[in-house]
Amino acid sequence: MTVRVQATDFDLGAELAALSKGRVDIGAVVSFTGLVRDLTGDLQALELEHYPAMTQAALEEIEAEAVKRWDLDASLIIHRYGRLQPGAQIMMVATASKHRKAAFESADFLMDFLKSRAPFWKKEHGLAGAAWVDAKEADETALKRW
Amino acid sequence: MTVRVQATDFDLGAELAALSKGRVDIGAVVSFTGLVRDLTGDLQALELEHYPAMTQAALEEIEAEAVKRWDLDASLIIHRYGRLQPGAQIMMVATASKHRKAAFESADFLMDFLKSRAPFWKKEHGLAGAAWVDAKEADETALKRW
Amino acid sequence: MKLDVVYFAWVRERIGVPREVVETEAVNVADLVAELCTREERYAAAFVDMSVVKVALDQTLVALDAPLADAREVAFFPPMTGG
Amino acid sequence: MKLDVVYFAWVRERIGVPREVVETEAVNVADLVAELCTREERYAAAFVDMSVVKVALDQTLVALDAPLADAREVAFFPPMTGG
Repeated sequence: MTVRVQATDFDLGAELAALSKGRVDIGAVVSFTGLVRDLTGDLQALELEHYPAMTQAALEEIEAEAVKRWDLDASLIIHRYGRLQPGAQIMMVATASKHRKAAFESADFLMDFLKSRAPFWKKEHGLAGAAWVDAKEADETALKRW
Repeated sequence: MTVRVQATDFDLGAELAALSKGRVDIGAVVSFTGLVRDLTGDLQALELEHYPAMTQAALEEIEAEAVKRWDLDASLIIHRYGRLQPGAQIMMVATASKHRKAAFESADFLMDFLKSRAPFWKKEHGLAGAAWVDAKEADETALKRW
Repeated sequence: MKLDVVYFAWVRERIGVPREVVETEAVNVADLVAELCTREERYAAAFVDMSVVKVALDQTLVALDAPLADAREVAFFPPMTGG
Repeated sequence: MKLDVVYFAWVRERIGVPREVVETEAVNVADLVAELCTREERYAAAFVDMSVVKVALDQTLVALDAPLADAREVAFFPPMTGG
């Protein structure tokens, strides 16, 4: 059960390998990776601001809630901040369980809560200027599923 | 959109990196990895038998159905056969999309159909003998979700 | 009619061979199963409960009453357990 | 009472500083917001629609009517957009 907030990139493969390394009790690992999209071709950078004093604790709280609801053998959340290029990795979550349903549901849950409860804000720097990304109503609604 | 059936192991990190490499249209990548469990401590090997003439086509059909139902930018299924050790990787699926819901749902869908529609059979070789793994009623029921 | 018949997992183990050519006049899968069961005990042992045996004709899953028609390969196996 | 007040994203940009110390007698968050809005136009600009501003007291999300009580740090920011 690990949470890391960092400016630097992460090695997804190494993180997933470490999650189940040397263990024979894990049957299923689910990972989600969020990447910087540039659908219009004019994005120069995505800036991620966060609330340092709150971020780690907020992510740990979300992770603790997942551990309470599902039988997880391991979990990991990594979220970056700072200025990221198109195509770059923004964040990842991974969950490991004996059963695939628990791994899938808990990763989906972590993402839903992370989206609307972890103090990160995205600003898109494009050729024509910069704009803060608006929160989606659907993101808040998604929390009601759980 | 790739399907591979192989005896050899695969490099999960390299496969996931290749899926989104050089692209800026992918916002979300979900992966599932299945590992050989040994919950009782007496598993010596897991043997995976398959129906070579059917396997590739069956997996491609499941993948094609996912591509039809969700807006996917990339997908990958790798499934191993042969004799595997506890802790070894059995298979993986990965889906990439602009949106996280599509990536999560399609990966979940691929796993549900792969479990009950791809011609693989598991045999557990333990200290006390060998036994075929029984299909779970829940696996067949899971297909009705979609 | 000559059919390639293939078996997997415990169905294969009960019948004792992974593959064989069967000469039959059966018109559908159920007829073929019934005919094989009368031939030898090992077939009866494999097909004693057809609710746990799946069938594919030319690598496509079919129901027990599927006509053999022009099928070239019939496969019998337990419910899949991959993933 | 002295409060550390922090701002993020466009709330920070409208107010012009990331952090400041505010001397106030406000008893809850809504009172503090109203008080700041009367002080300077930039606060009024940031807090014009409180339905899109979230509040945390000592790093915990709270509602607008939460009492300031013994809080040491108040944070104002837009709905989160991480992930």
